[in-house]
Amino acid sequence: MAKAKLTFDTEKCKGCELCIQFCPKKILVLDTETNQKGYFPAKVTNIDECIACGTCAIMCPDSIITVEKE
Amino acid sequence: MAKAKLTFDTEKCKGCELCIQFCPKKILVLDTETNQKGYFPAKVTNIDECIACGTCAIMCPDSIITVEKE
Amino acid sequence: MAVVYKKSEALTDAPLTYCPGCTHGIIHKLVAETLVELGVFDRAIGVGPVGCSALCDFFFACDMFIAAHGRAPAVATGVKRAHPDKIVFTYQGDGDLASIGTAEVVHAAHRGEKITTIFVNNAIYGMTGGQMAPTTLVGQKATTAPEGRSEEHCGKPIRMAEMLATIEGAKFVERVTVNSPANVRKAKAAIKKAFECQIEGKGFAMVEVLSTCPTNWGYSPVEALRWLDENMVPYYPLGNYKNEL
Amino acid sequence: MAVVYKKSEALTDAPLTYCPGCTHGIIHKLVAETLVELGVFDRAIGVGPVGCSALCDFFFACDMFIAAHGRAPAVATGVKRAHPDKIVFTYQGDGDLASIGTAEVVHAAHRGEKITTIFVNNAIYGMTGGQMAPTTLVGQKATTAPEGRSEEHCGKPIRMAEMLATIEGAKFVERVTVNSPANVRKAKAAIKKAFECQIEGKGFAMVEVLSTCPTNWGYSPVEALRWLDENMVPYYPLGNYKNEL
Amino acid sequence: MAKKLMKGNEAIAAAAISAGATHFFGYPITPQSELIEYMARELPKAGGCFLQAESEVAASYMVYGAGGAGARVITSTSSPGLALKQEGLTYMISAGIPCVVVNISRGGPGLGNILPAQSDYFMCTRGGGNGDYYHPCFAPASVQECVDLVRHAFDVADKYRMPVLVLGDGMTGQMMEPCEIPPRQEVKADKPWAADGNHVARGEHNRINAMDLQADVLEAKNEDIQRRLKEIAETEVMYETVDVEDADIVFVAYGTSSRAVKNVLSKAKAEGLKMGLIRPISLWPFPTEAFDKIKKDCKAVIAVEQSCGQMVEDVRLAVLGRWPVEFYGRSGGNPIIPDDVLKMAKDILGGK
Amino acid sequence: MAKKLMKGNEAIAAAAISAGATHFFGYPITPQSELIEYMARELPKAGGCFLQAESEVAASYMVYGAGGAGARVITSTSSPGLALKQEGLTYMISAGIPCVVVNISRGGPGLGNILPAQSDYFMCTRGGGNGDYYHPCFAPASVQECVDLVRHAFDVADKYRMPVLVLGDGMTGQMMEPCEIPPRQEVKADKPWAADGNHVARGEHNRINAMDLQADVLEAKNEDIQRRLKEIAETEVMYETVDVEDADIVFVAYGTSSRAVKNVLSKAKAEGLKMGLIRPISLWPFPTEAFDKIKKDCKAVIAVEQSCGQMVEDVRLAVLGRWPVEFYGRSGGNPIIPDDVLKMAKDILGGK
Amino acid sequence: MLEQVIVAGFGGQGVLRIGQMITYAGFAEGKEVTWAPSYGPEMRGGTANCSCVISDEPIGTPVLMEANSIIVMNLPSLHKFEPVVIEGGKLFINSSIIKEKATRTDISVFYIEASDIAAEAGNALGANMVMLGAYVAATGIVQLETLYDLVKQTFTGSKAKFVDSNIECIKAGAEAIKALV
Amino acid sequence: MLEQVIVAGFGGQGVLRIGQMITYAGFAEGKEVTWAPSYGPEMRGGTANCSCVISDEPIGTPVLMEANSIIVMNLPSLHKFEPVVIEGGKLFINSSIIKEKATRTDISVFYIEASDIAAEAGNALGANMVMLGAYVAATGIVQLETLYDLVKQTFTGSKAKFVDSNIECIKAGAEAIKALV
Ligand SMILES: Cc1ncc(C[n+]2csc(CCOP(=O)(O)OP(=O)(O)O)c2C)c(N)n1
Ligand SMILES: Cc1ncc(C[n+]2csc(CCOP(=O)(O)OP(=O)(O)O)c2C)c(N)n1
Ligand code: SF4
Ligand code: SF4
Ligand code: SF4
Ligand code: SF4
Ligand code: SF4
Ligand code: SF4
Ligand SMILES: [Mg+2]
Ligand SMILES: [Mg+2]
Repeated sequence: MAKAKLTFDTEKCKGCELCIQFCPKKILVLDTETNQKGYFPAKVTNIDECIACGTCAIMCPDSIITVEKE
Repeated sequence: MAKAKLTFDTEKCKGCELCIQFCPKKILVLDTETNQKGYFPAKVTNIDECIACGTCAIMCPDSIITVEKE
Repeated sequence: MAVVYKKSEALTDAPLTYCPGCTHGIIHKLVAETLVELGVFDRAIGVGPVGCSALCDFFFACDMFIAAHGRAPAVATGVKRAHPDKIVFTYQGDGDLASIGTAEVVHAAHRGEKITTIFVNNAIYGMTGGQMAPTTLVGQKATTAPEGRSEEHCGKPIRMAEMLATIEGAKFVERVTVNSPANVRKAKAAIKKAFECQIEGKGFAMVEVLSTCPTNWGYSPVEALRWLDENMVPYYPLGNYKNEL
Repeated sequence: MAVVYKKSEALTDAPLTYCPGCTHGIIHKLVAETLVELGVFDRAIGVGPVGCSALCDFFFACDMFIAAHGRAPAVATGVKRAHPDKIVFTYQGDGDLASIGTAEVVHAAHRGEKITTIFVNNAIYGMTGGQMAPTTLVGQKATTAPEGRSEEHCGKPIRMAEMLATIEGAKFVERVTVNSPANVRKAKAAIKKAFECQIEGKGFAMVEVLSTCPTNWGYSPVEALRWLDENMVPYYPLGNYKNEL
Repeated sequence: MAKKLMKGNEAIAAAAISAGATHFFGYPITPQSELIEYMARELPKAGGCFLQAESEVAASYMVYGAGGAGARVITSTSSPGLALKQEGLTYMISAGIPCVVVNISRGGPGLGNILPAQSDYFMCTRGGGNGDYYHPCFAPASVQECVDLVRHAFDVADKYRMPVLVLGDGMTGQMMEPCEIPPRQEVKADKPWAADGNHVARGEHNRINAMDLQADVLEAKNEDIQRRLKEIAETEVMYETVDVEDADIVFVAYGTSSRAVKNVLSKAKAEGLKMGLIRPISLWPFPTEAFDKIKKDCKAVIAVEQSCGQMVEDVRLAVLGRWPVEFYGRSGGNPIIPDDVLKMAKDILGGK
Repeated sequence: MAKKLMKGNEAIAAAAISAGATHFFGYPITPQSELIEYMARELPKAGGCFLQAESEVAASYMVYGAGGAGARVITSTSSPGLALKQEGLTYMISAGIPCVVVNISRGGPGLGNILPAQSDYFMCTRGGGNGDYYHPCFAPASVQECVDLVRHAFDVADKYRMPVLVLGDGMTGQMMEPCEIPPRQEVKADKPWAADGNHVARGEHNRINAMDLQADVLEAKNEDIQRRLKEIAETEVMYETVDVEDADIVFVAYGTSSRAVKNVLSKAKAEGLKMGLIRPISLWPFPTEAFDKIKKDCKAVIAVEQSCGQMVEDVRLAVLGRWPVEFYGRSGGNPIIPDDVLKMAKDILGGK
Repeated sequence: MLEQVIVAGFGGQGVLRIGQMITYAGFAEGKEVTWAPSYGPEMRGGTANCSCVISDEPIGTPVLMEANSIIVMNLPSLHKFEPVVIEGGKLFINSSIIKEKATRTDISVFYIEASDIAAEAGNALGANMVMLGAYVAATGIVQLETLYDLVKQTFTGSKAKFVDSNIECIKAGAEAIKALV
Repeated sequence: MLEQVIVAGFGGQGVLRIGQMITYAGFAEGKEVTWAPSYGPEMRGGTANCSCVISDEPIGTPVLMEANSIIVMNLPSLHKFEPVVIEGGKLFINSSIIKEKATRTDISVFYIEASDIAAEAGNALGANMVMLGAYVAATGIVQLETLYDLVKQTFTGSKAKFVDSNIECIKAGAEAIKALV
């Protein structure tokens, strides 16, 4: 059971990969489908490994990610 | 016999007294007659005491004084 | 579930117009979060520059001005003198603050204006397409320094934090960056102090934030963070230059 | 008979328009004498300001410009770039250099322009009749600070020598005064070094000269020298702030 | 209120304070120094804020900030200082900032000299900044009119959300005449658009800016500016006429030079000659309608300016070929010589 | 020289280098960036000096310095940047500094936007600085004309010792067309007045300044400026006319908008309608004489501008009531729509 | 002859380049030409378009209100520019990216799977060259050979390696047109 | 009644003050008045002059090209302003400082040893007040009492000690005129 919840405001994501770069668990990747703006947005691969540290959200310039935990 | 010679460009003197203030020999004074500009110009009282140190000339903002010595 | 991180309420819903991975966005968040955490969002007034952040009046949710290029400190002075009880900040780029607006920032500091300045130094003119800034590094290429900046021709880059720290009215001056989570946290701490400086009525406060311009530097966002670390940080030492809090 | 002192050939015959005892005149002499002694008078070009010395193009015998208020360093930059082999100096007051012309002097220094700046700080706007300058001391009265300058209202005076010394392109910065024969000699030595800095192609050089304004301070010329000593010197420490010669 | 003798510069400052101005930002320059110095002395006593800026450019943006935040704000300068404020003015037009800008003009071009001159007419009426705009420009001819027009300027600025210029020259500023300063009014203007930090209470954030990246948005803004300018052009025209209706020669002059022309009129009258004067008080909007009073067989309309000829263009536009337009001017700070003006008029009457 | 395809901005820069310009001082601003960037790349290769200034104000005074010291010098900017240069321009008029100033204008007022607009007409033709002056202002309509006019501007500047403005807009700067750049000429202009540091050899020191404290001295300087301006007005007028003589409608348009009007003329001709165009190339001096070609019973003169109406004032002054003057304009960066212009003209012909 | 063409798409899709190639080619063939970009906000990203005119006569305005031909590379551009084609004109759609169809029936519409074709030709970024080839093949406004020469002149030195793949894309675009008509 | 007077001398001789006193007095007596300085270069020193107009009618220009009366305090001012007096007008000369004589014969000239008189009255800086008294006595344009009141209103508080000596000077000036006529 995932203790963390990540919500992405996908349509505003610009696929910059800063979240991906700094996730200590390396569980973020870019999607293979673009959003309507033409960017490949970030998504989480395995939410169970997420420790809800918030690092991805802190580093996201566009405030795309909401991080919640139990 | 004076060993020093002082020449004043009297018409340009503004009577500011800076020369008088710094003469180590205290031999400079303001004249009692004004020049054409309405200022009381500086003059030397006793040239024999002048040591031609040049201080008066150095301090004169208007470059009024020429100092010469033997 | 408890919220660990969500977008600050001091930011509007408008999507940021910055390029992908541009750290302007991170700096926006830090300012917004600080306003809320210090409880001054409801009396904050911001002054944006001309530069990539010329649209920041759409992004910050408080009352906002956009100044003419370089004049944000003068505008902020007018605002603060009109409303001494409000919390007034400027947000400016390096072309804006360190070039055309030099006199304005120096004199806001000199008068000890009780404002907070966020100075985003990305060593380039972002908005206009990569011309040289006074902060461009020696050897760094720019569209107006196609062979790279030459010291012989136009000197070494200017260090604004060091310069402004010499001014009596500047009470808090610190240089930070946002190229890693740890540095982001330090940057936020500095921004917080810079606002506290104003809240306590001490005087002028500035935080210089080393920032990236992936587009004009010609790097990916992630590479840009590394370039910043390897090239900018050595010339622009991080740290506090003045703290009279 | 040997000449101990006579008016410099780098000065014209025109009578100076300064008030009686104003030390602008002394500073003029030092610049003129230095040009001659360094053998560069015949390739010197001066740039005067707007201020009491706005007529200095009549007084210096070399080719001269008068810049717009504050812009002398920009004008000098244009001149020097047009004639890199000439010796170019600016002569500026404190309103000119430290207020409206802040950006221009900072960036001449930042670019390391090979020019020499003589900065005459008399803590007041002389020409326009005694308004406050950024260098006016706290408590000092001025027509635009009728109760005396207040730190709370507009900060402590700015120290330009200290500030400009932080800039890499500034290679020689010294503060002197001319309120006694000994200080005049030291001032001249500093001015000489500031020109040597240019002659050797090092970069920007500035000498800040504390000067009097008997008229607007409301003192006799002699009293003004004392006031300078007792009030200005403590706040504006004399000495060298940068020497990379 | 009793009348008192005041210099024009001081009267302008006193009028601004009486009009409820709360903020003054400016930079010293002759010949408006008494204005800024009066403000430095008196505005704080009235509870306002006087601040000397580091430059005219900075002063104009302090005005932008304070005015945009809702304050009643004024700045003053003289010719080259106003040249430096042109960017600020065009920004304030775009952003809709109400404020009063005083220009006590001097001889030009460049630094020129500090003598009275009227050679800033184009800069003050055509806008020396970029973009499509005019702004109201009022030109007092007496110290009392300095007072009245400055007070009026604040209201016009607030009503139309734009800078209003008051143009005097060194003579207007330096001369002393009797005038009456009304008591200070505290103005609580309703400025719901101001960025005053009340976004939470207001429920939305106000934005003060001068950039509109989309063509249609900027065109719409321009249409709004033009709409306000048109309203001003229709309602805010001010002028004085003297004996225009049956004049064989009509002079057009404003400010200081209009007073010299009044001497000319007296002399002409004494000689039995019919001459009249149109004195524009609002330079923009220019009082074109005043010219309709001129009789058909008037011999000439003569623009008299302390300049090489600037307002004369507006005179030509107003006259549109109906009468010959002539120009008399002095520059460099030299005054109008009434006898020379009279002679010129007589030469025209005499067919020379 | 072979023709090549170039952007207007680059062609201007290349033309300046070919004209022997030795110095460029400027500050980046869209949409003139290609110009400054071309200069940064190419001027040093030609042995010249490119320097990015800290601001437009500083750039204008670097020009003052270099130009006053005898260099062939150019600066470029866009609308708000030119507003900031107004003080510098009036100083250069006073001090007699030859230089070329390029304005690639954008939508205004204020920061506006970066789209093509023609709303800087007043600023560029009336002088936004203080004092009595105009300066020549040339408006190219094609890339080749950018080249030709910039080269010409340098010579006019040197001949009359004053700044000469070249006014394009974002479209002129950004569009690509074939053009021919002549080879670089090295110009050794005789400038005995220059403050170039040769006072000893010369036997007297030259002084470059913009202040004349005595009224008579300043008046004499103004008379000299006016004399040179008069000579320019008599000899430097440039314009193109198309089918003006028997036109029932005459359009007046310059630069980018004149090209849209040429489309209108083609369409009109196709429909058998007689329409003509006066295209001012020199905006100041304005080609008043061109209007004398218009036939008596022409129905209207229509000024077409990408602005809310500025040149139309000069059109009214040139027409002086002889024909009705109408105005068509778009602002905010929106382009002229030829069909709308045609419709307006047809409505007038149809008596609507 | 008067050809007015607008090319539109995302910034980064090389639309200005398509226009410039058309213009350069017309110029090389001795025609009168103009090229004019429509550049938006001083910001990164967003859409971009440009207008080209190729003519035997001197050219009036370089800014087009209507066009004989339109090349669109993304959906917003289709929406914006479809109405601008004159009756009987041509509309070129990169149908790899634009999934919608044009609605006008009074014009000729060409759907080119440009991104896919480019990828097949081994040049993932060559969709713009495919569209260029298609446009030139369909209109015959310039010779395909002129384009090849231009490509060779453009990519020289270290970039010479891009010559072949670009020419491939142009050819593939021209082929695609043949298949359509 | 229309009185136009110019007062001229060195800066520092108090010439602007003379003009202001005349103007204030006219104003106090209910007349229309203007006062206008001619200020030179933004510099210290040099000469100074001002124009005053006192009238029953609204006043045109405050800048005088000619004057009924002229008061001169130094030689350059005599040279500059003697030609400006209208025929039959009055010229007041501080003859302590100006050793030359006026040349015009169509005007009344008054030589007042103002500096000496002031020194005698124990107010070395009061020459301007002496000239003021002489002018007012000779022209009768305002009442001497009005001047005395003005002096009292001007010097108050710590400066009240100057009241008497200034009034003395005015009186002495007026006396000097009596001696002349
Ligand atoms: C008076 C004026 N000059 C120039 C410009 C053009 N301009 C817009 S933004 C900018 C520089 C932007 O660089 P910076 O301040 O470093 O901000 P960044 O975009 O890098 O965040 C310039 C020169 C302008 N808008 N106004
Ligand atoms: C643009 C502009 N603003 C203001 C002025 C008016 N002005 C002339 S000199 C001066 C200040 C002079 O003070 P400073 O530079 O200290 O020189 P000082 O006279 O004391 O030697 C000012 C404000 C001006 N001439 N131009
Ligand atoms: S919250 Fe932490 S662990 Fe979870 S995805 Fe984000 S960075 Fe990775
Ligand atoms: S950091 Fe933000 S914008 Fe960038 S890829 Fe991750 S979620 Fe998207
Ligand atoms: S030279 Fe020396 S001693 Fe002689 S008068 Fe001058 S200061 Fe005095
Ligand atoms: S210092 Fe010079 S100006 Fe002053 S009194 Fe002495 S000689 Fe005269
Ligand atoms: S241009 Fe540079 S600074 Fe501007 S938004 Fe893009 S990356 Fe950021
Ligand atoms: S006003 Fe002051 S600075 Fe100017 S000349 Fe007089 S004393 Fe010197
Ligand atoms: Mg930047
Ligand atoms: Mg000073």
